Amino acid sequence: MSFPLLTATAALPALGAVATAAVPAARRTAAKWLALVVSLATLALAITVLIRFDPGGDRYQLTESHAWIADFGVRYELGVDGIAVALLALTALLIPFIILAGWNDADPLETGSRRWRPTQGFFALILAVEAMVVISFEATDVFLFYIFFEAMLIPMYFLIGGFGDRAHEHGEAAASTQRSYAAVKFLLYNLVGGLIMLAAVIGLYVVAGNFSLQEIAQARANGSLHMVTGTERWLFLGFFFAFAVKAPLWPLHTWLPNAMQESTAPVAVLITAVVDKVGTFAMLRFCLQLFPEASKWATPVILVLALISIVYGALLAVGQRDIKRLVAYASISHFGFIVMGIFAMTSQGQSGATLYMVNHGISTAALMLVAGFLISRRGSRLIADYGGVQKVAPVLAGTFLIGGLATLSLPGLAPFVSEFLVLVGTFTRYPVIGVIATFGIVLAALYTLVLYQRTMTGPVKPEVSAMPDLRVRELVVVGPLIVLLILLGVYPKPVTDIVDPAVRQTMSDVHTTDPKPEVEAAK
Amino acid sequence: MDNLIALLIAAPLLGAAVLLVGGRRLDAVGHWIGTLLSTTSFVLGLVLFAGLLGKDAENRTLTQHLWTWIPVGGFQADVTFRLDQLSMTFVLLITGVGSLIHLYSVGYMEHDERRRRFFGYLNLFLAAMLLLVLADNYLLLYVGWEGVGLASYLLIGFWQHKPSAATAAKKAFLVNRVGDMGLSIAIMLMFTTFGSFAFGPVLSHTGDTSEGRLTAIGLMLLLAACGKSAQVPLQSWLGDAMEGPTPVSALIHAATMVTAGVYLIVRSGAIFNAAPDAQLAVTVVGAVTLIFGAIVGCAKDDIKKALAGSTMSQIGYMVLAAGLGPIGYVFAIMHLVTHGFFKAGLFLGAGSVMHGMNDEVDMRKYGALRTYMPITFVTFGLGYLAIIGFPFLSGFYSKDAIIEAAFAKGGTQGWILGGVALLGAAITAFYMTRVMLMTFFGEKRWQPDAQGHEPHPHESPKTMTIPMIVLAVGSVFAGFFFHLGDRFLHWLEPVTGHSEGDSPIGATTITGATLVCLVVGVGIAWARYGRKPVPVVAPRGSLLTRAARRDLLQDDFNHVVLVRGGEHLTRSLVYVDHTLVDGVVNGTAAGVGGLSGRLRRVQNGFARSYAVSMFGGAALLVAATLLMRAV
Amino acid sequence: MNPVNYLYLAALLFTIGATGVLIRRNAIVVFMCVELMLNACNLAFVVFSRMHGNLDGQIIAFFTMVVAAAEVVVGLAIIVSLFRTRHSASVDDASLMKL
Amino acid sequence: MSALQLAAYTTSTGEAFQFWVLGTFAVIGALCTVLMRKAVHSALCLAGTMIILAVFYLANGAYFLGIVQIVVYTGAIMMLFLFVVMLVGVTAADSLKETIKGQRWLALACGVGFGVLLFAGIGNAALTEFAGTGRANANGNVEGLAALIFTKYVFAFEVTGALLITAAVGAMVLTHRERTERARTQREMAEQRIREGRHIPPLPAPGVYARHNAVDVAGLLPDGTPSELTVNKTLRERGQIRDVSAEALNDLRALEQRAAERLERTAIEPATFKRPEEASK
Repeated sequence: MSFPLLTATAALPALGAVATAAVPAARRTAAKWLALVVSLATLALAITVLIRFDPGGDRYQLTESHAWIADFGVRYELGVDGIAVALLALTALLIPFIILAGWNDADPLETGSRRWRPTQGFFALILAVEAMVVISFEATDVFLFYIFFEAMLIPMYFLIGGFGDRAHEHGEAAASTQRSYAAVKFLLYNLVGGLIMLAAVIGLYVVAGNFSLQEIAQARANGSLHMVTGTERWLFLGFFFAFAVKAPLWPLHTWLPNAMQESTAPVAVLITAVVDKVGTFAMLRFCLQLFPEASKWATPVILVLALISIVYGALLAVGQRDIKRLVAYASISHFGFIVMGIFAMTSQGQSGATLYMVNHGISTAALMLVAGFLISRRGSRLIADYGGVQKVAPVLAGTFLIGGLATLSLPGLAPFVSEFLVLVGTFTRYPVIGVIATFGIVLAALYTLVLYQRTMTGPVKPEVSAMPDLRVRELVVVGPLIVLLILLGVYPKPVTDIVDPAVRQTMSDVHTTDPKPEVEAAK
Repeated sequence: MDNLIALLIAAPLLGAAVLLVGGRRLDAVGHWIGTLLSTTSFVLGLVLFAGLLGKDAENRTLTQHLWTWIPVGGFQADVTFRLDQLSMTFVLLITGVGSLIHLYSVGYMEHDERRRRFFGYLNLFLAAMLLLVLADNYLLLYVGWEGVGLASYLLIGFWQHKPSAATAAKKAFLVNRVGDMGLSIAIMLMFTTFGSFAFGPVLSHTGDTSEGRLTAIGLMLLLAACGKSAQVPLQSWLGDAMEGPTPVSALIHAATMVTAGVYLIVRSGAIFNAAPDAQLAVTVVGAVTLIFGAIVGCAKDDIKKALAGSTMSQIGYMVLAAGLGPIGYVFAIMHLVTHGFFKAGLFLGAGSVMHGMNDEVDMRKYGALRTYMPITFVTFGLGYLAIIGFPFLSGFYSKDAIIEAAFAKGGTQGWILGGVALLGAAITAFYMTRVMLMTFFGEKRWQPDAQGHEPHPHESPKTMTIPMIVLAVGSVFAGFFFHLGDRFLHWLEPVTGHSEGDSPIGATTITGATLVCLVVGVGIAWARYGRKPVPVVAPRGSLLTRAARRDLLQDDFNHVVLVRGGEHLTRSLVYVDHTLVDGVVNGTAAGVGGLSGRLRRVQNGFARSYAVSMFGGAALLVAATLLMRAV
Repeated sequence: MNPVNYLYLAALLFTIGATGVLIRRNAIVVFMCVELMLNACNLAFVVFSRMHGNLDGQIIAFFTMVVAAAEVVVGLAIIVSLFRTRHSASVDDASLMKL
Repeated sequence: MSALQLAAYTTSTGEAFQFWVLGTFAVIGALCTVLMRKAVHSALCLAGTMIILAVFYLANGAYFLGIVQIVVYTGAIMMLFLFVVMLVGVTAADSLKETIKGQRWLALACGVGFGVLLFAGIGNAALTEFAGTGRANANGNVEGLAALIFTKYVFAFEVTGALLITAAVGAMVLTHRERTERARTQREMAEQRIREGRHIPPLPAPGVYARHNAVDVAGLLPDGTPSELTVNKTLRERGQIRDVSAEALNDLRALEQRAAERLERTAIEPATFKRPEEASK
């Protein structure tokens, strides 16, 4: 029995969360450092996983398996494939930046009470989310996955409802009302999705007799587990609904703008770059593997929904007046791309979708965190309150622009690679949908550049004239993200090498192959 | 020697990185670093050029594979460069003109506190443009394609404090994005058709697929070219792009970037050759833009916008030529190069004029500047003569060849296209003469500006005049040099292919007609602007003039249909999202809430009420039990 | 006569007691009605015992009595302490369960 | 003994007679329990019903339970009820007016429905064979019960014991008032009275009239109105103060009249006294 590396990757942040929460009220800074160190240590573990993972080896590696609830065949089963490894690394990578970006976001407003420890709570909750997300990526037992998929909601609920931007255009009372509205909306949406999924999980158990992803998938593949068409479709829909809420796919998306708007920028990044990825990841891992026929059956509808998400999200982003809401709608558009890539059922589409998850995480983090720095300086989220920042804080504006360019998938930056792969992957099978989705790139340019123009250029507004440029801490957050964006844009091969075998496996799970090009087919 | 290709791009890219990341420390030397690295690239280009000349005409294609970029399944994108005669031509044009304009900018941007950043952007542009022309596959080309778009965006909006500049930059990027969409769809089509998008496999297998597919690819490439090269219907951004500093207009929006569309069409010649419908579309677009740009150029009082109209029109010539197929490719590129010289020279001259006139751009407030700025006058004048096609200057050779090729297309199409090209030559002569007369002749019309500063027209510093002189020399001799012994034709032929068309009229006749058109154009302009004084306030003008001043109402159309329509669409969608999508959910929530509100009233707190419901429940249970037994 | 009539009587008494619980406000009377219901049950148990010919029904009745005694003790204690604080034995006064 | 045993499994005419007569009374008693305004009356009616039920137990062969019913239930538990009724106020009559809207109708509907359903259930059940308790009671009813309780039901029995103890403790806890502070001394109370300055002297005693128990009779103020201060707090809260002011005044008036008649004086017209609440009407 070797060292349980995967368990350690999840357990470390979990223990860190407990430890951080236990730091006494007066030692705020110690709590921050503790959280940062724990997140960095988790990153180190994740990198170890990445190194130990052999792209050419078994499908699931570093597996761990222990009996848990024997009566129902629930096992504590962990294992990672290439897709999971990539997302695991992304999560572990982003959390230190999130913690660093939110360094001062949760300082108590009045320092008197010795019992009141918001800072400790904030960082502990972030680490708790990390632990749960990590184990969701690792779980190969459906029930185990379900538990952490749902449990994630609890810390997220408190992060959204408990911590908001310092300044608010309608005052603190309105802010707290809207925050709790957003938090409850987040919770309800995801809970409804989760409960429907629970029904499907139980249904799966009834049909299959156990919860093990590998066993069921294998049984599905070699035909020993036959599902009635209707049953398979219902179970698929139950799973897919929960993931579509989390992802979020139109028309189940409306919780995301509220949640991202009301939470602090680091938490918004946590939502869209980390937590939501579990939804798209699970589509790839559970929906396709467990219900290949139903996935194919539902593909046309899902692709249309994804297409609507892409165009609709982008159009709504154009119409927003609030910076964070704009980024949220942009994310909805991007999630549309991811879902489209997954269900295009081509290796380009699925590799692109996986890569997209990674790249979207980094690019949104860059854009949103810089936006957060901007908002914390002026105390307003409204686009109209800014103007001419470029003149006052050129570095801030520059990083913001790079984040924006990544969002609009400029070639040379990482998101381009993934977006193009998704588009190509979709186009080879569904040309019309691919062409319409390409409109998304024009709209992306529109909302990004409008945002940049209105906030950063033009005459300097008096309110922003004294705005300081990025500080060292903030540069440390943004700099590496930008470097990563460029690196992965120019040389994405390390990621695609890891992802590709897993995608090939998934493709064979659903019994599809890439369409052959016309010329080659003719030969 | 193959390994030098990457260095061509690396030098300016390094410059951009150093200048943009380096911060204020480099403010003092930044512009020289930029100029040095761009010149380095030019020198490297010359070295490579010499190397190419030393080989046989057939072996002049060099490739350099750097690394595998995106390897996913059957989708294989490499970072590979390809240097052949076509890209070599562009490399020399880009780095040569680019270096000159760097030098020019040293003087022009002297008083701008953000000069270092300007040079960073210029270097970025050079790198992206070189990537565009050196790429060995369409996807890498696409990177350069968008890269120059980004550089263009940054440079048009360089004076970001001006809202008009920021808006113009955004507009340029967006319109370009529409074109980029065409390019990306074209790449996807190539991938589904050929399983690859590298030049080699795609261009050598055009015979294996249907004409319909090739037409589709060709039309998408044309859309891309329209966006980048400001061709109708995506031309609207170029006029606004003149908000950028003048060296930018000269380099990007006259000499290099806007010609990328022509490069794309010529590079994809094999596809167009096999898709006559797409070719026809290309010629139509070129012909329409040729006239469109010329008409716009006639009406503008802003010197840079008049030149922008001219650029549009000249690129129309090139696109027209490229659409003609093998008969036109070489001439398209030749006109592209000569145009690069004289249009860059003209823009630099305009910049020099503005530099001396407190950044005044309205030609109606110039006049009689020939005495104040002699060098500018002479260089500008030579550029002017070149562009109108004055005999034996470079424009004469290249434009004449295009007109001939247009006639050589044959049939009705040939007559129409040739006629349009001739008409364009006449209008070109007219509007360029107008610019010349309004700027340098007549009496002085300048006035103190709002702050009461009287402009003191003066000659520009050496860093600015030297590039102008060099470019003027190029404008004068390049055409003759290329024409001599069909050097250019032989140089490019291995890449683009060439065929002689059978023109219904003789070459001499066409040249004669061209010269007649030239004289007519110049004459009308002289009659209108040379003999009578130019009014300082623009007269109302005819309907056509007024429409031309507004870019032939294209912007108004865009505004009404796209901007307003888009605003309404987004606003209504925001409303829909809030009321309908969110409303359904909130409505459900409110419904549940209302129902529970009703139900809550049952909870009146009286234990006896609860007892009643409990007792009722017990009764129901008994009833249910009985019922079950009965059944 | 059929001993089933005892069961009808028990049912009748039970129903009367239950209705009494619902319509009386005096907590003591409510308690008495509950006792009436319990007694009705006891009667039914005893008759069942006779019906089946064994003593289990009586045992259950016996336990019911014990539990009833315990219930009365606690219930009355509650009534007394309620009366002390509220000076009323009405069950409607204790309507704090309302939202 | 044999006659009783017989009665356990057959229904003689005598038992039928007994059932119909006593059953009628039991139902009347139950109805009275529910409908009587005074709790005391309800308790007495319930006691009657319980005794009738005890007889029925006996008739059904449950001798032990019958006796227990009389001794424990009627004798002990009902007496406990009576004690509490006394504590709360024996004379207080409840209003039978319903205060919760629709409660009575709902209660009646549920009651009738439930009753009908129960009757239907019993009617539906096949209850024709009666084994009778003869064999079960062969070794004596008490012995039979004891055998069951200490074998089959021993755990339930033990648990019931625990329950009873818990109930006893619970009752003590509930009724016991914890004194959280030291009892105040006479001195402290006197000092507080002085400090508050309301009733510096001790509270007045109730008015004493020989013909009454008199603790519940309020003392009269000089103007003839009763002072509630003179009556015990518990009585005051129960509303059991006997108001004799009008009587007293009438007596006074009669006395004066008699005196006047005897002394042949012209009567002084006394102010007609009205009770405060009447005056306010």
